[in-house]
Amino acid sequence: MTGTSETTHAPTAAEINLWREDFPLLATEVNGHPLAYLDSGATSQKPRTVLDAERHYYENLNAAVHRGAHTLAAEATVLFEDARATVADFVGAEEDELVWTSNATEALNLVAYAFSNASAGRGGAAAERFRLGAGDEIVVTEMEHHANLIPWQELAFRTGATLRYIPVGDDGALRMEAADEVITPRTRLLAFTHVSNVLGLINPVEELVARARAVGAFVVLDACQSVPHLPVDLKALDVDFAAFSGHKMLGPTGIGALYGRGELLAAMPPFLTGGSMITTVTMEAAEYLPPPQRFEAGTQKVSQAIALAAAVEYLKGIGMDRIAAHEDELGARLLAGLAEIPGVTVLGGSAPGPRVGAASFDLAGVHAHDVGQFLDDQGIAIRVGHHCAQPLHRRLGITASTRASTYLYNTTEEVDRFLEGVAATANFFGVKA
Amino acid sequence: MTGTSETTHAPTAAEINLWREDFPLLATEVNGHPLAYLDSGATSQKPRTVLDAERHYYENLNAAVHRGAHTLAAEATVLFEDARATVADFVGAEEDELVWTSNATEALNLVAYAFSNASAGRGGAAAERFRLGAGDEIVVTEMEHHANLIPWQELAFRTGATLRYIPVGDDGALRMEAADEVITPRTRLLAFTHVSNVLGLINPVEELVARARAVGAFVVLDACQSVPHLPVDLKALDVDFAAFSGHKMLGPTGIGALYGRGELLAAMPPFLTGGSMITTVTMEAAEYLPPPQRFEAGTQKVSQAIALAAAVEYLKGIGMDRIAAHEDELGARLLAGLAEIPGVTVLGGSAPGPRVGAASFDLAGVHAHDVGQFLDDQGIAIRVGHHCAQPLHRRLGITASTRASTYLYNTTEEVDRFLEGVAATANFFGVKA
Amino acid sequence: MSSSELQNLYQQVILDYSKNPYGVGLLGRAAGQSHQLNPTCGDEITLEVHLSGEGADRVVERIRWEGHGCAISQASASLLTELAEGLTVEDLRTRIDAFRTAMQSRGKIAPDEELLGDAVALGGVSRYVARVKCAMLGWVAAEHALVEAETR
Amino acid sequence: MSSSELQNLYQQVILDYSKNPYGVGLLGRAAGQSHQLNPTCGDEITLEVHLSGEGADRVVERIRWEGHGCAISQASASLLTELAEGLTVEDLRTRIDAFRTAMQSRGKIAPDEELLGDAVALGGVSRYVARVKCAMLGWVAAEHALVEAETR
Ligand SMILES: Cc1ncc(COP(=O)(O)O)c(C=O)c1O
Ligand SMILES: Cc1ncc(COP(=O)(O)O)c(C=O)c1O
Ligand code: FES
Ligand code: FES
Repeated sequence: MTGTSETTHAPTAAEINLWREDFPLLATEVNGHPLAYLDSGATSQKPRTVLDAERHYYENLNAAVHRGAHTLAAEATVLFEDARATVADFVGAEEDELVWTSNATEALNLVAYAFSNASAGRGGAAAERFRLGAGDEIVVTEMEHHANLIPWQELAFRTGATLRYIPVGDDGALRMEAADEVITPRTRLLAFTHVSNVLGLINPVEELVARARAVGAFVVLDACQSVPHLPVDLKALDVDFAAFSGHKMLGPTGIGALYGRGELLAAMPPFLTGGSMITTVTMEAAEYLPPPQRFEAGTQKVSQAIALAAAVEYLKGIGMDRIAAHEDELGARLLAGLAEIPGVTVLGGSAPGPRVGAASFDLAGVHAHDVGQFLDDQGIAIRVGHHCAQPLHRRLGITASTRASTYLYNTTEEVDRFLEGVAATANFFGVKA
Repeated sequence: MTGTSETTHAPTAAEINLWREDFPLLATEVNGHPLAYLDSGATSQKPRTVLDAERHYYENLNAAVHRGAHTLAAEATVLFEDARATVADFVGAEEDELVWTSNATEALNLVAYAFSNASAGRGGAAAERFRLGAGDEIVVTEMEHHANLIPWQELAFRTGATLRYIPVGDDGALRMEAADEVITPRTRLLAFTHVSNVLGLINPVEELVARARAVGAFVVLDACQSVPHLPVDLKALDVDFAAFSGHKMLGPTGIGALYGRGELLAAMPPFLTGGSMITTVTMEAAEYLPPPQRFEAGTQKVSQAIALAAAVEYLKGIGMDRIAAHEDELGARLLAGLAEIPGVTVLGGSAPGPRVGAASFDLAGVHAHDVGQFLDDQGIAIRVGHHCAQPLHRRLGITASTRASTYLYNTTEEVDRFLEGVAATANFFGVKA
Repeated sequence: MSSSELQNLYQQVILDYSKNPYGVGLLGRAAGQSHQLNPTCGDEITLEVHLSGEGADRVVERIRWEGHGCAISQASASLLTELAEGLTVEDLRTRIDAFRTAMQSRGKIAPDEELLGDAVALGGVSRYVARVKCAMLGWVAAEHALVEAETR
Repeated sequence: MSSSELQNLYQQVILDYSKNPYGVGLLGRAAGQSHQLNPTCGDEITLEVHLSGEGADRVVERIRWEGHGCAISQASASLLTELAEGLTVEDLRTRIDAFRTAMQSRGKIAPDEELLGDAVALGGVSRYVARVKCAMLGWVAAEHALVEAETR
């Protein structure tokens, strides 16, 4: 359903088992059972090559980058910037269009605060296009992760702009027919998620971008759940900004990235300020470096960037199209299996695809945390709760759900163990069809 | 000179050699010479136990913390929060007074933006005490690192407040007699560095805090260069906020911390917003968790926090008083040795102590980068440039300087190699006394 | 299929109470009330304490509550409600403390049956750090409601 | 004491020029001017190109500059100034490109003596990534000044 499975050979079970050997944690036992890790939507496991890259850096090259001239510092700087080039290229961006942040949340906040600072008069004439005020509108969707909702709420509060949203229907999908009412010439910025972290649905980026362009609005894409799982070319998607996190794509915690169209980053006032992002500083004022440095204040996330580049090399080695094809199979198996369990309602399950290999569901009369506890008891790690998407859950009439999310290293056996676990839980709690 | 050396036994050369074995990178050869790493003021090297802690986490426990209920996630959460307790205790703070950030720069920006958000009306009545406007003054010093200067400049620009500063004298020390003119009842916030990253001078915290308290101003301490090198008890210092970075104290890159007095953090509006920091979210507005979670939006720096706690355990194992005593000896040797080299002027060299084991100098007629190149050729890694303190350098009449900075793992032989290297460089460039 | 630890966590009494919770429905005009939220899951409870008597003799007449949450939270609030009826305020406080101690012990301290009655069925929860908040939700609400009753 | 590589970096001609730089002092009224800053160290240069002639025959009469920086940057600006005198604008552009190519080669491409004259003494710089900006500072300024001269 990702559009790649028809043409790409999905990996064989033997191949997947080989990949699994690269991930030390997957061999863990949990509660006396082999771990079935189905929580990669929250955070992914790490292959040895990523851990090795980080350790190699600390044991051989660790030094302050972009500062000082000694050999270690120079070599560390080269590695750090090579890492940027690797990750930028992976998402179809130029090197200087990729800003390191500590996670996707910070990347989204960076954009919101840059708009806020521009609105407070920072950044001069070049930044005027980012100024918001009363009468301006920011549009999000009702299925956003809190990370792509609250920063815009706060931006609206600070600038006097109004926040509006594209609603979701009963089936969980965006009500595109309502989008036309919401996206108007007053819309200055449209922020939406590429893939819903709850529903696994892939949103119609092209259509949404077209509507934003038609009214001259900036487009911010939350690519947290797409970049790890699908081939993504941000230039081809034609968005202005995009955010993703390293830890969800085999990289370490503590690093994420903001993509920004070159000419926009160049015009934007800074967000965090301090060392390594300036040219000249007096006691009265500072002048700022061009992007990406302008947005990377202080000591950089050096080992994390290098490790994330190693993660990207690992993903490229397998091929994103094959990962997508594999997850497509797992996702279809998940959906079909869940549909057969009495009392299970898959959130967004009746919406037409495309989707990634993740599904959230409600089990009638049984709280998600109780479901999670039963699965955990069998070594199956899934996520329960609102998945940082309270408004979407509220819209669908529930507080919490249970989510299984897959990645390249998951097997059909793991999906089956999960499905059996859910069936047994339903049975234990006496759920009726 | 740190006030501890009289009472504490400085470590023997044999002990230091044992510690050195814990740091894999220190055994590196650079340009055919054994590395002499004298750039810990920029970033420190990492002991194996820190690298092991991080790797152990990824290989055995990696999962999303504070979310979901599965066993790995629960165990990761416990480790993550234990790490917070360890680091908080190390600086004399309560657990919920320590906020993880990605570096000290972000910690200082957090405070500046929280004040900014309060000034824009966020945070309600509780946050009124943080509101700034025209007529209010923010005071810094002329020796600040850019990280503790530019965020306040930008805060002043955003709120209409005025930035003032305590000047430094020709000897590089703060002109405390001028502080009385600068710190007035209009002063709402005083931000200054505990230890200058250029001069190595330890500032009179008690005196400065007393002046701030006398006028009811908040105190922000830049503890970047003190927490790694001296025993520091932030509660005893009686500051309101303090910032420090993990990578300068044997920890990984990508993590830092903000200390904030409990009742202040509790009253402050958030800075970054997103997941893991909310209680209830609607499409219209969000309600926020108490500190520290309120200030930690998005996926946490989990492995970095755990590794930093391992670094703190390592430092505690040695004892901060012994580290300070050792660096005190190295620092004295540095100063005495530099004084004998023709053409060398140590920045702040004539100021009365106390100081840490770091010194920056100017070599008459030779640019710092050329000095650095000569030392690097001999495997001696030091820092050259403005060290992110352009105003201080300008005040002292130069653009760039050369800095040697020590840590627990440096030996007197390394200091001597450095001194010989500087003397040889002076000789090569024909510097006259 | 499930481990004995899990069966210990979901004892029959807990399953029963979670399906038929006890004391649900607010009455209003309570001596004290409290609303508590579990941030990990978003579940909430609103709980009233109805008191009679004065000073040291103040007695909990009844507890009433409303909310949503997992089986453990619903059973725990029910067991608290049942336990509390007729206790003095001081007594209830002691028992809340005892319950908290057991819950936070990471499996090391078994709840005291003399003090906690049927609520000892929740003993298994303390091995599951992520679920302790579920079990505590109603009890923390009761604690706050008692404080409110006092300061009114 | 120092390695042969370092001696190759700091050749006598570089040391000489760094002590007695060539072409220092701005004259004003130049065809093009540029100010460049090296953000790693904070050093800067302001450079003027004085031209004569028109169109394809435009010739660099002289370069003048002012600034501060390390030995390498000062020597490099001096060598550029010496090299540029009398070249056509196009010619100077070609040489700036050739110089950049050598500098960015990480030690792989030696500067072409025919094109770059004495400036080949800077060849050693390209092994030192952190110093490439030092050597390039004046040349980048000249490049920008030529663009300015053209667009005026
Ligand atoms: C005194 C001082 N303050 C602030 C900083 C900034 O720290 P970081 O770059 O880790 O954010 C540094 C180090 O660079 C420093 O030495
Ligand atoms: C769709 C989506 N957006 C944003 C985020 C936030 O990412 P992070 O927590 O890494 O900042 C996540 C993951 O938590 C997500 O799934
Ligand atoms: S899961 Fe929400 S109270 Fe138990
Ligand atoms: S160090 Fe500044 S130009 Fe060379």
